[in-house]
Amino acid sequence: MSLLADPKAAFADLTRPERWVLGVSVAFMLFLLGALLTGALGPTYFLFLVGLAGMYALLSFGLNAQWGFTGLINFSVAAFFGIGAYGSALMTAESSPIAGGFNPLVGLVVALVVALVLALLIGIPTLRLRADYLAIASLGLAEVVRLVVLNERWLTNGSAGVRGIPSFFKGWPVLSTFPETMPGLRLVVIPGSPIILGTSFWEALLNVLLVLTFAGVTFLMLRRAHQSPWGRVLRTIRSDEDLARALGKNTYSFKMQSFILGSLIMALAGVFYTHLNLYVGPGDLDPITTFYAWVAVILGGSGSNRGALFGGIVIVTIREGTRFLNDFAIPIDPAPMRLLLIGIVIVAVMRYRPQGVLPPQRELIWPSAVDGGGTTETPDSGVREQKGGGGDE
Amino acid sequence: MVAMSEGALPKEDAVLRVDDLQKSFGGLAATDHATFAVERGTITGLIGPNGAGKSTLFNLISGFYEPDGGTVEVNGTDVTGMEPYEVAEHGLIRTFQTPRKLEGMTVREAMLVGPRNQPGESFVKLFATPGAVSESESANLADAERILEDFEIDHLATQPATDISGGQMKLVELARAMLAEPEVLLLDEPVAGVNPTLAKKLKDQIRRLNEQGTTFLLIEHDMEFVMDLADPIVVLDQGSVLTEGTPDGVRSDDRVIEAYLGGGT
Amino acid sequence: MTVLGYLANGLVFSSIIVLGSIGLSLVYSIADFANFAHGDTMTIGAYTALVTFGAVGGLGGAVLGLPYGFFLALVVGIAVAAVVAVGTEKLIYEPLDVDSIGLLITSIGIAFIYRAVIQIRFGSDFTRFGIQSLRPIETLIPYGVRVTLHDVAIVASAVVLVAGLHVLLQYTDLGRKMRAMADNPDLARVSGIRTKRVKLWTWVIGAGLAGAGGVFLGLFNQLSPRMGFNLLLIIFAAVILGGIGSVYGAMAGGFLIGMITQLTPFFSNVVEALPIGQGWLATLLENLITLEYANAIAFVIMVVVLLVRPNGIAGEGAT
Amino acid sequence: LSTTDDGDDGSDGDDGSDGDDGSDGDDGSDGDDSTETYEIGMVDSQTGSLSSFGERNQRGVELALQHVNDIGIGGRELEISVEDSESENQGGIAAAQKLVNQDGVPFLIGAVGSGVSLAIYESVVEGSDVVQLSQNSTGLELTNFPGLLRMSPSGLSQANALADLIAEDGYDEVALTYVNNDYGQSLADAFVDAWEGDLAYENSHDGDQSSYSGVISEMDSSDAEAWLFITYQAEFATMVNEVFSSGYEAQFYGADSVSGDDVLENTPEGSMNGMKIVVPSAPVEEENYQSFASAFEDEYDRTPTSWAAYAYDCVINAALAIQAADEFTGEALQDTVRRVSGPDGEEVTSFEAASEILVDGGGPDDVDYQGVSGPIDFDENGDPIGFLQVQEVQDHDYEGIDFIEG
Amino acid sequence: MSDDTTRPEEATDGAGPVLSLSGVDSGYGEVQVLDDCSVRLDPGEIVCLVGPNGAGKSTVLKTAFGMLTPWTGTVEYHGRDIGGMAPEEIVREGIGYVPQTDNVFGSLTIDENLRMGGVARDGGLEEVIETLYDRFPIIDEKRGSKAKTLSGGQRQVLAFARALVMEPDVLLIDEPSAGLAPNTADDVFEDVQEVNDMDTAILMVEQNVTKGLGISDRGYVLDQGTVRFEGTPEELLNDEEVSQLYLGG
Ligand SMILES: Nc1ncnc2c1ncn2[C@@H]1O[C@H](COP(=O)(O)OP(=O)(O)OP(=O)(O)O)[C@@H](O)[C@H]1O
Ligand SMILES: Nc1ncnc2c1ncn2[C@@H]1O[C@H](COP(=O)(O)OP(=O)(O)OP(=O)(O)O)[C@@H](O)[C@H]1O
Ligand SMILES: [Mg+2]
Ligand SMILES: [Mg+2]
Repeated sequence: MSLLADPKAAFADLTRPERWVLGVSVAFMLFLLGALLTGALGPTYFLFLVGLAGMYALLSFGLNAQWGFTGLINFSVAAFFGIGAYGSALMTAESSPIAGGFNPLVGLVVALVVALVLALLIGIPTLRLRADYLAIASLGLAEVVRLVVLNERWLTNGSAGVRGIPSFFKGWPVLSTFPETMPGLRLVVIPGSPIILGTSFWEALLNVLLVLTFAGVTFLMLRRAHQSPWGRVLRTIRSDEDLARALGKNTYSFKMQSFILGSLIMALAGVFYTHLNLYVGPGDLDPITTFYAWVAVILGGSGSNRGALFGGIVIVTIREGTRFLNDFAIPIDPAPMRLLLIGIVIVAVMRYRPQGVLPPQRELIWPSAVDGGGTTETPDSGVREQKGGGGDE
Repeated sequence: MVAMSEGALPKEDAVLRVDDLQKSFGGLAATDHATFAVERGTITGLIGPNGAGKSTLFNLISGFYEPDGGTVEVNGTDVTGMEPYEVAEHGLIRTFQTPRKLEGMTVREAMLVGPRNQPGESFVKLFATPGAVSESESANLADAERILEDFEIDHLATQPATDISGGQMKLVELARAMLAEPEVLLLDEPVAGVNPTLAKKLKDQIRRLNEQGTTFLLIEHDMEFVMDLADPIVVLDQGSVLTEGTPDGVRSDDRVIEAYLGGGT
Repeated sequence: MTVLGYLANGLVFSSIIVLGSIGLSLVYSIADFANFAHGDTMTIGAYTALVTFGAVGGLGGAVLGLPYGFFLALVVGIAVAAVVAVGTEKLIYEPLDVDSIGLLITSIGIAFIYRAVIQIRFGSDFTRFGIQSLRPIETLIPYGVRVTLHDVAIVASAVVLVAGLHVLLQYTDLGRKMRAMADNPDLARVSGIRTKRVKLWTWVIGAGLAGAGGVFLGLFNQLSPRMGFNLLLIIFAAVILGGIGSVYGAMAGGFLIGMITQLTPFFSNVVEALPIGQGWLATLLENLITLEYANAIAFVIMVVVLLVRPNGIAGEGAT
Repeated sequence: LSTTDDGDDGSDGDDGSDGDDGSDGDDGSDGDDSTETYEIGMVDSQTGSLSSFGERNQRGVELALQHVNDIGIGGRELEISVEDSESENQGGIAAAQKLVNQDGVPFLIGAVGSGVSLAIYESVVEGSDVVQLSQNSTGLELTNFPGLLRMSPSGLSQANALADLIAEDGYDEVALTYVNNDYGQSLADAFVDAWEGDLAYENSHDGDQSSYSGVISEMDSSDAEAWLFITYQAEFATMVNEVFSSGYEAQFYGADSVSGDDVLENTPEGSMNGMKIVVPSAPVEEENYQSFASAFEDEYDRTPTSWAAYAYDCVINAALAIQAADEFTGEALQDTVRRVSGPDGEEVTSFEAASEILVDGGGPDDVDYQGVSGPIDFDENGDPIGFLQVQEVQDHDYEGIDFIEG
Repeated sequence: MSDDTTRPEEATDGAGPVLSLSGVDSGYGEVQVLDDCSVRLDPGEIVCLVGPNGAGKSTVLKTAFGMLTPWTGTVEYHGRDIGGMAPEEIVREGIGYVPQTDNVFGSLTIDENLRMGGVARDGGLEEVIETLYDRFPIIDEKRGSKAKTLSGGQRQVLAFARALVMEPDVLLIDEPSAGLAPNTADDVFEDVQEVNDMDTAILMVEQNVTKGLGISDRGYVLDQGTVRFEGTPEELLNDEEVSQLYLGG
């Protein structure tokens, strides 16, 4: 199964859609690399985009751990994201109305703890009840959290937002001054279009390393947790909770674990966001973030971690890639055009998406226990004589 | 409180005891002062007309319904009002009459949910003791594959669990419950819709497990199957125990013939 | 303002919410997904009426302070909203092979497309129907009720539409067929229900009512490309409160949510008047039950109601 | 590989990806070194809750580009890459990231909302030498960021003027409602500080709501006779209609953000009569504004809003800064951007006139561009010197009745 | 059931089969289940399909009823090709179907379930429903209850009754006796026969082979998607191999 040891076999192991995605991804990477080298793509901007992609990937990991694994419908992604962002910002920023000035690591911990408390607060009453309760309550929670952040100025600075947030590495040895100490570089790959790497580049680079660490650790953890008896119970709950109960699983506890795990990951995305943008405001709790997280998870494939990663990248491509639309002269107002394009891309991907990214291909069995390597010869997603669900015999 | 004394047999070592259990839906008393016990080591049959309250009784015992009155004891512990998973912890597992479909899982994955107390079900242990997780997982997988073979559905192991025939679903349901290795196994119509040839084999399986110590309480309308396998047999009618006895005794009971068996058998 | 006044305001706003929530609920149960483009369908209705009204103008007489032309525009708005929804179903949703969450995501895309098209055509500024605003009805002012004839027209038209729907569902098999389909689409076909047709009717009714709601929203307030979308969250709350999938539940839920959001000032007066004393609780309540939190209050009430009545106020599956 | 000194490649390094919305130029830049255009960036609210402001801005931008490119900047054209902020911080930052780090613009106009402007400044601009000039942000907080310029005057003077005005009109009680964002809140705060009478009612409202009947009924029950609205046009129009159809009576006051043709068009005749609004304006150069207004009307068939005027001035100011600078870099522009419109030099009222001086060998200090929105003259905090005009609604139209010096 | 509703076509020709599948391949998605499968139903017959679990019995019914489109081969009804016609149209042609699982509308009442069974009827709905209530007292008692509250057996009866509302010419039934108490199962088999006596041809899948074949005119043994044996009930029951492999004998 090791990719390095035997890339050919690993490739052969992939399903058709997986290969498709891999192919497209590789092509996309090469394209980006080319653009970077020729100077068509600014390296700092590119790193910013990578950071954003990492952030969306984290958000979709979180939502995937709830919806994809367990079928928990959480409509307050933005709230947990905001809690993470605000938690960290309020602890670290100079202008924080309550604390401020702490090391970002303290901010990280506080953000996670607050997210945990909030997750418990909403999980305890709703997770015992029917599945849609969480959906409903979280819809309300998102609005309540947003309004509290907006209106309680003594706590959050209200609509003014929190400013003066340090970089995540502030106070760390070496890293805190790394961007300033690095010399500005000027690379010339193609004569005439030099690539300039200044302080902002090095800052962006640090951010990217940070998000890669966050996302990488999360990914590895989720992968192990998912392809395991634990993940299996979650999926059983997702498709038939009563069955899981009959088999002696404490479904309430499992649901709570999954909900908390996901919420913490979302908060982590928020923490990263805070130190990426160095400013948070109530607008960051806008439900649109929840929208995009859902889009990412669904496009990537519910229940699949790689899918969530893929979805995060797709979202950035959709949101930021469409800005390049501006570079073409069109007779219509570009802004609604971009909205239109985002809409069309979402619809098109749902229509022509690589089918296989969707259902998680791996069986949820501890990898080393399965001799055959774990790939299943499942036929392309089941029968659906009529769309709209419920049609399986 | 009326009918049960008549047929009730003395039980020294009851692994499951149902006492004066009641449940009504609206005006309908689906379980009406039902009292009986299941002796350890037996295969006890539970029969009765459609709508007699057999499945309701299973739901009450296993903690899916909250009884309106009465108690349920498993292994000497009062489990009345407990959550299903707590009842399961006391060693009782049940199957469903309508097989449950596990969307997005293969047949063998769906089977692997069965075993209880897997170390890998603890999030912490996944990271703390991956070795133990791996070991138990391999063992469970081997068990699952063996049992699928016994049930003649090993070729379906990696099929999506939803894309199988109605009878095959019943088989998976049964096989999964067996993997849980409970002390008491409640089966709700395990062979309804199962081909007779295969049903025969299942009978042997159940018998073998029983010899290894599992106690069974099974609902079944296939007379040949129950009469052959179960002893004693409890007859339920309109929510309460009509009578209890040996297959032959029950078969020749006029009330049972009238309410249940009909003229044909 | 008196309680009566708040209730009257609530009634007007509720009428609009009700029109929106019925369609959302219908589509939810029949097409099996939460349609995020529903709000923008309302917008389509409103802008269609705007164009129509601009073209036909006054058309002679007027009822309830509204020229005949407005009612024509209303009908056209309803029709176009329905046609657009049916077209979207045929072109986009029907050929898709995804589950209900997939449809939900698709509908987000559709919502963006609707909105973008409206914004391209009409710009992002707000506008109003060219209908003279009215002063409140004098005779009602002594009771603290300040509503105009237009408000009366909104409520009356909503009542007519809802009553029409009621008759349709009650005296034809359509309602039952819809429920059968929502329950088990395959078995519905096996029973001989032409499910595609039922689905189209669902879209026609749902989107038509949404279109009407949009037109009234435009009359009540103003038109802007985001008008429908801004209302969507509240409409969702209404649908959930009513019990998902139930038409009459959606009506009740829409009514309640509309009322609650409009009654917040009244609640805050009540809280202030209550003899809770000076404790922290009083302070907390006074701080929280304010207009800023109106939407949050609506959501909290929704959650509380659901805890008492888990299947929504109409109960599960009741049509 | 060498250490940077930033060279002179200020504009874009990327081939063929010059945005050209707004301008009508068909200048696909030809690759290696774009000598033909100066590209600057603009972050605007093209979608989202403030998109109507963005739309108004764009009209001003287009007009300004015409006026600039009719003449040219030393033979080159000015080009503006406009990116959408979606009226949100996230979008604004991403937009600025693209403009600054991808397109490499040295001059950034942006943004509308005060929160977004600050977010962009803190996360993208601060620490670089890019010039940021906000077109519409009036939030008080911006004053604390001298590096962040803005074209619209701080709300502080407006708030003070409003407080004075209401007091002078003889009211000692006022009901205040403001939109719940950085703009509304900071202006309201400033007003509350300045207001010495009673505040019978003070509350915020969310933007984009379908009804504000709760707000106005609470204002009515506060019994104050003077009502002050610090909100946006769409919200205000809704409120006016609701006041009208509820039959309430009050003396209205408003911040500049509530005035505009849209409001007039969408409110009933007589519903706002006597309302007083304090708006920034260009008092000394009435004819300057008039010619802008007539050009604007020719182009768009409507009277300009102050939002269009701000955006217009941003572009002209940027163009002049570029023309006056030795090179097209952030560093150089930082130096000239304040000076071309600063108090020193000859007062001119159009790009054409200012450009002439520069072409004739004048330096940045020889020009004092007087904007259509005011004399500009950025102070040390990057705020323009604002002149305020008091307008009164008469016969459903705005009439200037008084000037106040900021 | 009532004579005046008999359809003209089927009353006239007694010659060809009412329903026939010839050389049908069919399956789900890309998974083939039926392999060159041919099944025929003559007028007035009861035919029973038996075979192991997963043999494709239900698939035969679904293909005949338009739930699945045959990949190759034909499905003919009174000599007309109906392969691939939508189920809701096939119902109107006079074929009824009782699925094996998910065969009632859980959230509708018993009464509404029966009404749904008759949406394609032109009239006489009330009378038919009353007749059915008379025939199945087990559901009569529960007219107003939601179907999801029914016991397994009661559900089965309701599903059967639902299909009868249309008074079809041909009835496809998937395991009518599964989950039924012996006496109720006997009743249902009697009903099947009764329905058959009124000129309705019946194609039925049964695992209760003795009783199922007992009331049938002919039987097919299906295995792995193909017909392995065909014959009269006696032939099948007495065949050593068939009995051993498939009938549990
Ligand atoms: N949730 C419920 N709500 C209302 N009534 C119910 C509910 N569950 C069961 N009933 C009723 O209780 C009675 C007993 O049902 P139960 O399912 O226990 O019967 P059963 O003995 O298992 O029958 P079968 O052999 O047909 O499965 C039936 O009349 C049924 O309609
Ligand atoms: N929805 C489905 N998708 C994919 N494959 C399916 C599906 N349903 C059934 N199958 C497969 O098709 C084959 C035949 O199924 P079918 O339901 O026709 O069997 P059957 O003969 O009716 O069995 P039973 O007696 O168990 O009901 C089985 O092997 C099954 O795995
Ligand atoms: Mg049962
Ligand atoms: Mg079958």
